[in-house]
Amino acid sequence: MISSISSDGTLLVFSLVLPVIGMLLAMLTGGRHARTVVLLMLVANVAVASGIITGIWESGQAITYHLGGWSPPLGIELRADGLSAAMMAVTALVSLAAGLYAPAGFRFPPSKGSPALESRMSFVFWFLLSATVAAMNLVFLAQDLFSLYVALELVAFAGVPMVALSGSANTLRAALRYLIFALIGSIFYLLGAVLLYGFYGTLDISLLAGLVEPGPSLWLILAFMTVGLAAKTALFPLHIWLPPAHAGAPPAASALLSALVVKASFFLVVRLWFDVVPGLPSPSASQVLGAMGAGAIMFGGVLALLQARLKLLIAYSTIAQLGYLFLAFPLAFGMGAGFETGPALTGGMFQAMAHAFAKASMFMAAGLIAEAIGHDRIADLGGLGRVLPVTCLAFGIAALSLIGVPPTGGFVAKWILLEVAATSGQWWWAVFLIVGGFLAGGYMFRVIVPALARDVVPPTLIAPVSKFREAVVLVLALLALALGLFSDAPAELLTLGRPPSADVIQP
Amino acid sequence: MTEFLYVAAILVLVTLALSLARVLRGPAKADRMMAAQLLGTGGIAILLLAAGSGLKAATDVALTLALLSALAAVAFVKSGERSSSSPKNEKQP
Amino acid sequence: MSGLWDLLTILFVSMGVFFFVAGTVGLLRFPDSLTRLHALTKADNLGLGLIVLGLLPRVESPQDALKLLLVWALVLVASANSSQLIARKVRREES
Amino acid sequence: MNIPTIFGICASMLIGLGLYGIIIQDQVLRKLLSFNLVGTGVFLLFGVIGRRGAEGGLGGDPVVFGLVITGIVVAFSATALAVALLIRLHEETGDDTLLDEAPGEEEK
Amino acid sequence: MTGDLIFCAGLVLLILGLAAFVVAARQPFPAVVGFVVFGLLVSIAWMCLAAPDVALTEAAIGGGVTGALLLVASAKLGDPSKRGQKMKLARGFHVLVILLCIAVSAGLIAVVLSLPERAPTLALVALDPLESTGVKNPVTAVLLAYRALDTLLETVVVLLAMVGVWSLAKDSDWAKKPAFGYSPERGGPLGLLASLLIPVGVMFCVYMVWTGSDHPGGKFQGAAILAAMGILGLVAGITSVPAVTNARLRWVLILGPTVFLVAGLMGFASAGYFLAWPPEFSKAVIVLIEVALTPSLALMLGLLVAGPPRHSSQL
Repeated sequence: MISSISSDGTLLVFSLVLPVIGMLLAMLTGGRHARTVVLLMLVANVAVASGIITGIWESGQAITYHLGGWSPPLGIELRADGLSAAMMAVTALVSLAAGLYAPAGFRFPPSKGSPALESRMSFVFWFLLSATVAAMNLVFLAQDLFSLYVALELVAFAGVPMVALSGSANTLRAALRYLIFALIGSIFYLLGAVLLYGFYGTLDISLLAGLVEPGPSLWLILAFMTVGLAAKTALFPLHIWLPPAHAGAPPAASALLSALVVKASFFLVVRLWFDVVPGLPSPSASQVLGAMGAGAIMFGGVLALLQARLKLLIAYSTIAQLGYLFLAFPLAFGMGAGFETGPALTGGMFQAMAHAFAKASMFMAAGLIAEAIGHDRIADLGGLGRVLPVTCLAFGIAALSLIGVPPTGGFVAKWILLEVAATSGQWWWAVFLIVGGFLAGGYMFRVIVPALARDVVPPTLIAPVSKFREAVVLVLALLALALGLFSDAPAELLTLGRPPSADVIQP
Repeated sequence: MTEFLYVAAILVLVTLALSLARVLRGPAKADRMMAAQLLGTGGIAILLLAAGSGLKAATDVALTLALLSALAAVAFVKSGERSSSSPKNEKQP
Repeated sequence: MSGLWDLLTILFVSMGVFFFVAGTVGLLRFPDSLTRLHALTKADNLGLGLIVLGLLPRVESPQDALKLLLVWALVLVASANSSQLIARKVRREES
Repeated sequence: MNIPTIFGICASMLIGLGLYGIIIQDQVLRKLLSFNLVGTGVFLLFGVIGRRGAEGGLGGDPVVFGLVITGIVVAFSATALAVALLIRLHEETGDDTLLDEAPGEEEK
Repeated sequence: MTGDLIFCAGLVLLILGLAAFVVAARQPFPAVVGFVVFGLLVSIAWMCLAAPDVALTEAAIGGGVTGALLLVASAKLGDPSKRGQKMKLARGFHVLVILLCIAVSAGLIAVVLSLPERAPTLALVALDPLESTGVKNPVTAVLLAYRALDTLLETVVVLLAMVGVWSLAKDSDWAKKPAFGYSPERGGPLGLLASLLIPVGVMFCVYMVWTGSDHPGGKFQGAAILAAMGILGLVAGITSVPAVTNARLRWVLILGPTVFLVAGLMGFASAGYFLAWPPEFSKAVIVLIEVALTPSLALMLGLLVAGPPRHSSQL
């Protein structure tokens, strides 16, 4: 029974429909029940994601579904390959964790004896959380460039209000800046999409893959789309919107934004380069992308070293860690061969997954720390390990993964990329990988070393810390660790159901 | 006959171009708004002429514009009232 | 027969376009906001009305004729009221 | 030179103009207007491509026209969200730009 | 056939001139008025491109609700703050930006001119199964049959954007009504205008939705017109919005998406696929969805313009 459901595409539909139902029910029941409704939905979403993974794992094939029975180019196809399934699982787990972690202020009633039917937070946060899941799942599943545009806008419209949840002037400004970057990014993506339609008469990714021909028009289209998506992914030098946005949001929202939301547009860059125009990108174009990634690693790393506040440090670290993702593009040129799906892509996606768990854990840990001691000044965190041991442990594990220390998931990702850099003779990327690791080590130990210090007076706790929320943070960090300990299965999953080489597909 | 309607449409388009000058030059906000109103009517005329030359759906577009043409003026007038405590009759330098 | 109708169309549409031109000239040349408003309403009401009249012989069904007249009526209502609103605003700002 | 080509050139220039406005303007409202110019340009390109695809007695490719309608509604929603954010920011700070934070406006 | 070419060329010149003005105007208000007119010209352009459905959408959204939104915004923002005027751009940077934008335009023009001689199109592919959808307007078939997912998700996008606007309310204002920030005015020319226009507008909306399945038109256009009428009524003090916590308001908001979703899920049973309509009921289902979506979308669009809920004394 389960395998029959998981091998046909019905589960793909449910991964889109469930979060939308969550949104509609949250809208209807309001803040009083929004949390319950959305948490139930998130649990179901984890089940659906694991069902999809099972289906792909057992058949070794991608799962597809033609909505309304209309096949492309007229209709829209949903398609889950290994990449989608892995990212959907990450999304499901991180969003569930964010839901469980959400502080009391996001629940109903916000305070005892409150006469209101709902409070702003008790409705808005859950609605946005649900929308984020719907948007991410659509990004991972849609095979149609226009549906993916709608998905990008969903991601942005869910992310922007999250940034501004606290309503302070700084977060409003950060949210507005983020929205403008996101809008420009998606309109340039859409520009490329429509031009592709003008040349090839379809928006379906696998049909396009069989039709595209290299040429100046195609390069220009690809450039528009990639720049647009890079702006949304906060790829250096289009990153300026990210630190204030991610640092200003409430921790549960920061975790979603840094772990998931920025990955949506990265995932589309992957789709674009590896699936829409497989085999065509030129080495020089991918070197440019790699250079931007390298710039991000350096720039983000150095700025993270200079931050005085924990949340900003973590946000700058996101810029650096996103840089690694883009090293996958130049490295995807194997030993003199063309641009292809291979270990470089696996390394990049591994980095995306490991970073998602680690960064979500880290932002949530930072949130607990700020709540417990009333500030997040890095200089005053000395001795924190003695008062918040579990939180600090989680933070430490997540930090090890971001630095790339074995046996974490971050290590596996960086190791794969290093190996590819060595075997493909692109040693210069290896230099950036290693220096980036040292930078990450530097900024993380700025936090960890004082926190573990024994000879300082620990900060006083001004509020008790929920054991349950600490556990959620720790589980996320352990997931980043587990990704490294059990890396074989996920690495294999990432290679399943990838589209066959370009010349096989005929429209 | 269609050619005649095209010529008429082109002439109305020319008057639109001229009234644009008023939108651009002002000087008062009300002048710009009024010129925009005239442009709206001109646009409706063009659409009707297009409908006359065979594009039937143009009438519905014209109807939509006619229905909504007042909205901009209303939004302009009403929203200005809030800041009427400090009347700013914005003049070009 | 159709020749006569065509002649009517040409006549009325030409007059309508003339009023548009006149209204525009007024809008550009008249010295102050209120007189410009006056020029504008003329163009709105008469110019469009004449064009509608001119196009009436060309419609295929009574429904389409009704729609044409409705457009005219709506523009009349809208322009009369919005000019009044704008005039009120002009007066208020001048006082 | 035919009608789709004319509008194709118009759309291309709108996109360039709008991009210029987005980068150069300080005021967010002006940035949003410019963004809408870019959006209109992109949608007009849809129109050009749809018009070129006229076949079977249709005036254009209905798939493309359907997409534009969706796009216009989405672009409007985006503008409305941005305007609401801008007005709130203006209420809080009296500022209508996104220039760097004034000193002393540090987060609590 | 040169008349239409000359007309289009003139229209394009106007559109470009206006766009340049919108970008270059010194003050925000003229730029906004310029943009409102720009929307009008663009909807004429859509007629030139033989896309009446899009022209209707642009007229209803670009000419109606966007204009109201931007004019209200420019009035609330008032004169530009001084900080903005202080910023001076380095000349080198300015030149660089200009070059970049020219390069973008030139590149795009080159791409447009290199589009294949024989344009690829789905027109025939879309016409082929048109009969099985039961509607005669192929654009409606695209929106509600072939690519129904996009339309379903688009309503979710609008709903999400609306909640995003709501989320900007202050915590203490949450259970309040969305308000423009100025008091309604009863009677007078405004009241007359509203009482004359609104009934026509509502009727036109019904016509638009009804005719949409066979002729140009549909729910988006109808909803945008309805939203505009709602705004007009709100300003004239004829209609009012309840607080955002109001249960009935919430029901209306989710009505359309819910009907769409339920119909889509029933497609599993009745036609074998999500978002599939059995051929014999296809038209009925499509009309039902359009009718259900119209009030929901109209409310969402109107509330997007109205802004976040706020305390009425904050006017």
